[in-house]
Amino acid sequence: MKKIAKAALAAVLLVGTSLSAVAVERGGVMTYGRYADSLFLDPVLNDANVDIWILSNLYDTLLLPTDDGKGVQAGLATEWKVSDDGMSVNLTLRDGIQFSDGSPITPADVAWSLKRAANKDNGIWNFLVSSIDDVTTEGDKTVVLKLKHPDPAILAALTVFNTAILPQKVFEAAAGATDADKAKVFAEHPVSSGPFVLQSWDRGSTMKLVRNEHYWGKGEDGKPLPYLDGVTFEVLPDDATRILKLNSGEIDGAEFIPYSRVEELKSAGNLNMELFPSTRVQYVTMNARPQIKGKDNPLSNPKVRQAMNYAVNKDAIIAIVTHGVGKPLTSYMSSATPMHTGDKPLYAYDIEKAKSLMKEAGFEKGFDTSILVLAGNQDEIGIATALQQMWAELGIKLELQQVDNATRTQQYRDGVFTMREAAWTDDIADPNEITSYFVYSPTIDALHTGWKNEEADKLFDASQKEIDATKRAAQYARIQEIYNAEGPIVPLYETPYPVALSKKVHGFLQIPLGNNFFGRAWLDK
Amino acid sequence: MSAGIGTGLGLTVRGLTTLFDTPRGMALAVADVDLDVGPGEMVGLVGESGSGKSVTLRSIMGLIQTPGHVTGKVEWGGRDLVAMPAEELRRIRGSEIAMIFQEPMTALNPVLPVGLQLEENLVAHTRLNARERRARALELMNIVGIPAAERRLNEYPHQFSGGMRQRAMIAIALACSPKLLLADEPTTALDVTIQDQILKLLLDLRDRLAMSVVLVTHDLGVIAGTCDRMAVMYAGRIVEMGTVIDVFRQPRHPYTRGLLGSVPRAGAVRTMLSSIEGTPPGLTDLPAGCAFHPRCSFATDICRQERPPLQSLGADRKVACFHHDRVAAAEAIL
Amino acid sequence: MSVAVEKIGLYPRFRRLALPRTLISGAIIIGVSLLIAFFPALFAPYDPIAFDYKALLKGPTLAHPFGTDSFGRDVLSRVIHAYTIDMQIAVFATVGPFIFGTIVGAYVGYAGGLAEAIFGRVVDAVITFPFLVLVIAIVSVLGPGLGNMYVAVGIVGWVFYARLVAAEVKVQKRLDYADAGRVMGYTPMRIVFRHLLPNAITPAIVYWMTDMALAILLGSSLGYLGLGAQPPAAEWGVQIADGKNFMSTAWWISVFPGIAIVITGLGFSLLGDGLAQLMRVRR
Amino acid sequence: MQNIGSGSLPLFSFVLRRILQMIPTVVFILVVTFVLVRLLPGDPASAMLGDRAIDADVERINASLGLDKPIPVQFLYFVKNVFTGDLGTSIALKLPVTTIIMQRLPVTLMLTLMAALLALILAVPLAFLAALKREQTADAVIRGTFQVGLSMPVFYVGILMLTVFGATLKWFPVGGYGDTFADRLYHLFLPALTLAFSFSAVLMRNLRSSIIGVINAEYVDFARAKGLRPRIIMTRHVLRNALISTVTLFGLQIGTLFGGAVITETVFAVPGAGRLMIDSIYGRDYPVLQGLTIALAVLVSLTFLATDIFQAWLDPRVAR
Repeated sequence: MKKIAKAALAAVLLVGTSLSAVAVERGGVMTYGRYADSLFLDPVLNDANVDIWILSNLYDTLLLPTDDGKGVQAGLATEWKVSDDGMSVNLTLRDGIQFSDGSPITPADVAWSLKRAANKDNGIWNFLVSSIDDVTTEGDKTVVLKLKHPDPAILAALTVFNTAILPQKVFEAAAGATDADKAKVFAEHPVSSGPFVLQSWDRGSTMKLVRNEHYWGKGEDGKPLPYLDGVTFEVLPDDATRILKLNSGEIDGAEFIPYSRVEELKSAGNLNMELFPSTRVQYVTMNARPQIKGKDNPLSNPKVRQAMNYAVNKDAIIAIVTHGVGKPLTSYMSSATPMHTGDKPLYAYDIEKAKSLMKEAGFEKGFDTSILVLAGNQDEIGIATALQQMWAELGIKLELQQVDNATRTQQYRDGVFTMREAAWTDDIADPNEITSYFVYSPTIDALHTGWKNEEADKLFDASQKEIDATKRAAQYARIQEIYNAEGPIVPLYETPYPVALSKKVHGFLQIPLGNNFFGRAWLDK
Repeated sequence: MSAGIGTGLGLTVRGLTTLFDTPRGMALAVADVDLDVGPGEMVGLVGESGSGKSVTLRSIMGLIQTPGHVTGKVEWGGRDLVAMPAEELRRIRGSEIAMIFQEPMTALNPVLPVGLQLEENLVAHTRLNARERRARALELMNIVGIPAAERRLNEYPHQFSGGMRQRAMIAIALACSPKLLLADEPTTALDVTIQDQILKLLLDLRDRLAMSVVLVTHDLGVIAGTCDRMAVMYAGRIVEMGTVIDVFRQPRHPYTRGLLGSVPRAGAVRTMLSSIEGTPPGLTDLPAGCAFHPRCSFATDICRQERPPLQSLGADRKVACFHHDRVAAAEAIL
Repeated sequence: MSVAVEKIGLYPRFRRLALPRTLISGAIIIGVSLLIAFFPALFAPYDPIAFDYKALLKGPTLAHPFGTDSFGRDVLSRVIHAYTIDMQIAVFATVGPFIFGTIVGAYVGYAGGLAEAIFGRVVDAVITFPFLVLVIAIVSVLGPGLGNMYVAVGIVGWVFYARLVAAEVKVQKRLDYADAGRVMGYTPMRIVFRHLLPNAITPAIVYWMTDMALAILLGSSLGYLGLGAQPPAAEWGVQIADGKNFMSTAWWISVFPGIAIVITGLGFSLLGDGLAQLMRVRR
Repeated sequence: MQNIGSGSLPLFSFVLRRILQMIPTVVFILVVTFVLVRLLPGDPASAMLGDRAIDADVERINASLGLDKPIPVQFLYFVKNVFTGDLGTSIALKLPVTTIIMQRLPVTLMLTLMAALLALILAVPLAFLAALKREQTADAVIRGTFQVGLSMPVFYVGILMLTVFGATLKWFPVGGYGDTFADRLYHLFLPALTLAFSFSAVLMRNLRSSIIGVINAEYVDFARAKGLRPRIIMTRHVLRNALISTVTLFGLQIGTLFGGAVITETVFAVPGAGRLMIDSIYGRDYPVLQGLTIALAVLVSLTFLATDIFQAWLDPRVAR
């Protein structure tokens, strides 16, 4: 019944419309302002969001994420089935799929691409598909994955950029001895499987993508996607300049609008201020080791950490730093991450409770401490300045140390930092990635803080093999309960992706994992 | 010698006055100066530093800039230079009237070759082409007596000695064969031997080019050796004028007499050199009456109240002193 | 004053009294700035650090004549308290380089020969060294903060003074009064520092005043990169950097510190011009 | 070394000598940068991978870049490559360093040259005017506006320029670089002007001060006494002498122009070497930093050489 009603409604709309946007228009080039240039457009060997978030326009994966970023839908594969024992996955490829050079996409390409992604020596993303043991092909349409152990996140993993499908023959033919050398040569004139293909790239200024004539995707008008003739990325590092260029109509869209300008752009006549839901969380990491560089560390006492959490007025920080765009965190993972639990904000502001906790912990008069802040980053400086003011009420004297990223990462990885600000976005529509970094001590000692919880570690190990969705959900609920209560972090807020688009732009999408999809975007003439 | 006066051939200065608007009030640098220079005549202008002799030259040449202001009449070739528009005056400077300065080290542009500084004068006022200008430059260098002219033209002022620099400056000034040369203490910075050569050069050029010269100096010896007529300036005014012979033989102004008294005489009986006490007055707080009266041994009450006018005592002889006959009668210095 | 006035001997009598107008006005501005720098609390109506998240980005009102910034802090109080740091930057970032540079410049200018060749190479090295690598290296190794900024600026800053003084001393030593000194058997040290330097130092002093203004400007650029003054301290450059994103909606955050920089910079340059005039007239 | 103003042969040997002198300077700078950058906390791999870096991955990548060897060994390895013309490959961009520098350095060169030119065009005439009209209104107005120029941070002036001349008046594009030469001049005008602001202020102050010193010189009176055209007096006699100390300053300030270029390139989205420098520092991209430092050291030394030659031509008294 529901389907028929929807069709009727669409028909009415179609007939009655004069200017409505339902009628898709083809052609034109969309220019998009980015805050930084990509570095290396190879699905397996890249290492930064600036690459990840546009790779999905060049390379397609067997499965595609749903628009809300939580589920999976058909990609290069039309059917997929996980065996009952969870030890293997069968996938059937779509008919007639081709690379941008017209050559067919064969099961061999898929097997080679997935094995390359899982290879321990290639790049840093192989842990996402570490469960793959072997990939075999059957006939000209079927691919079978053999797993080392049941992996509940394998389907989600098949939507992630690193499992994108590349042309084996063209890649192998590229000059160079190692995979890395071949990747560099291939990346200069890549053959793609996604809606667009790279045409030209002036480093630091402009990157031009053009339509992939052989793309399998179909638009609403039945003709092949993408609607656009091409997409041009302009690198505009300064926020103010990026917005100015958008206002003057020289570009059609701009990413990372500073929170302080969101309100202003909402009222701008010629723009749509989009706030795409995201898995981005902002938090402070506290070193929980008893001693740092030989000096006693008050933060190792859970009561002190809880007191500092209660003393932070999240609403004030959201107002000052995100100008109301953010939402307080209800768990260490963002609400857009699957299996997120928790409905009320963590550590609601309670200065009295904070003071009593400090007394209980024996730090009534407070202590001196410091926090690492990314040099010149307005948001981080804003947060640190606010924390300085708020913790002063507990007698805590906070010194800000603005350092560049590499310096901060060094102290962070060596575990010699006291406190630091940080942000996180998921790369896979599954909670296992964030949990392995935040909670599971074997990965990086729980954000290099030296914090450890036996029960949480055991629960995570079990969840990695638990095929039953409800049992897995319960495991994650418990993990979140433990971590949110005594974890070594100060959860602050989660924020959407602020993207401003000109009124002419339709169909552009940024999913919670951050990937920008231009495949279904189109421009009014 | 003064036949040229008034016939439009020489220089006629009438009532020349130059005022300076300084933070401390109006300074009267040159007050009501009259001067006549006939063609081919060399007139000396003598006085202590600060007497306004140098400002007089600059005022005639039109070099005074704000905050200075020049009034009066300077007749040259039938035209009044003071009232003349700047562009017209510019065309006369360097071609008809030339000027040379005291400090050769600073009067020549240190960063330009001497040849260029000479030829630019020719470029400004003649239509000679490059080759002709070069020839003229070489000719001038020989006239003023600078050896190896070809090489020296490409050299820079700091590569010339004091005397050579002065000769170069004279060559540059006389490039367009001007009819009048204003020489502002041209020999003061030189030692005596070089000084003598330069003065002989000036006299020789005056004769060869039938050029009139106004020679400003504080050195009476220089005046005696070169000039036909002379004028003595004190505190911005001319206080005595006449032929060199008359003034030297019988100075009629106490200041001139004092100046002559302070000049050593060869051969004369050994006498004490007398000097004039005190210093010249500041030009913004001039004493009442005759400006010299505070330092004058002949001064009486009238000198302290009234300023003596410059009265004519016959052909070509003037003095501005109430007691000029008493001064003349005092025992002669000679 | 034109040459003619000097010629007529009027000038020596009045020089002692008539200090150039520029010197006086410059001294007044800098004097007031120093006063505010030492006692900011006397002038600032509010605590520059306390923020009030209910009064964010409020425009100029009677209560807050300069409005409030993105933390709800009073901009006027922050501009006043910033005097302390910015005058510090202006002085400490330049006085070291000025003194050291002048000494080295005077020696090199006078000695010439080998000293000059070595000095030439050192200058080339220091100037061509990417200043940013140096600053970031020092700040990363020694930690952020003004002290380390002075070190970084100092390492490069002295070269400007040295070259200016060396060039001027080279010209001065050719003049007669330098020979006179030698003739009278003065030691080279005495000739250079008692006689040549007073005449050779004018361009360095003029540049020093400009350098002070430039130091504040550099402080703001480093503030923009997060390498200058650390929060929550108030510093004009950092305030302007904070206000950059609110240029259209909250112009007052950047404009008022900007005005403060202009006025202080003007004070320094007037002082510089006045000193130069004084020096030149005495020469 | 007799003065080089006149003869041409001495000029050639003077230039040759200066170029030979450049070599020790460039080598010295390279060694200092090579070591200094490696002493910076953090390494290329952790800078690239950021917070997610797992120790195993970091070790593997650093080892593949040869960074696990001691610094002296790395330096020898680097020197060996430099002689074969190979400056190495950028760690972040995975492109040969020479290609990147060839792409990015000309942009900054063009920007700084335009800025220096604009600064001169702004500073010289106005310095003259201010000097001639000393202590009068024109002088005060000129010095006042330059004083504002001297105090406005580059990023603020940049955004202001873009807002007014770019977005609102649309006289200029909002940032970017352009493809053809003319297009680039058009794109780089605003950033060059922004960069020229404080530079011209410094030049103007110095030039005005030296013009005032020169305008009363006796050779200027002599030039006027020679009846030369005012324009000739002002250029050949006054300006030429006044420029001497300003040229020294110009040479020195060129180095700082590059510092300003870093921020200007960020604000105006110009893909220059300034931004490449700061990205490489933050990314600990050693090969690019080394290559860029050599290129910059050579370029700035050449500018010094040029200003020295110009100064020697200007003032023959200071024999080199």
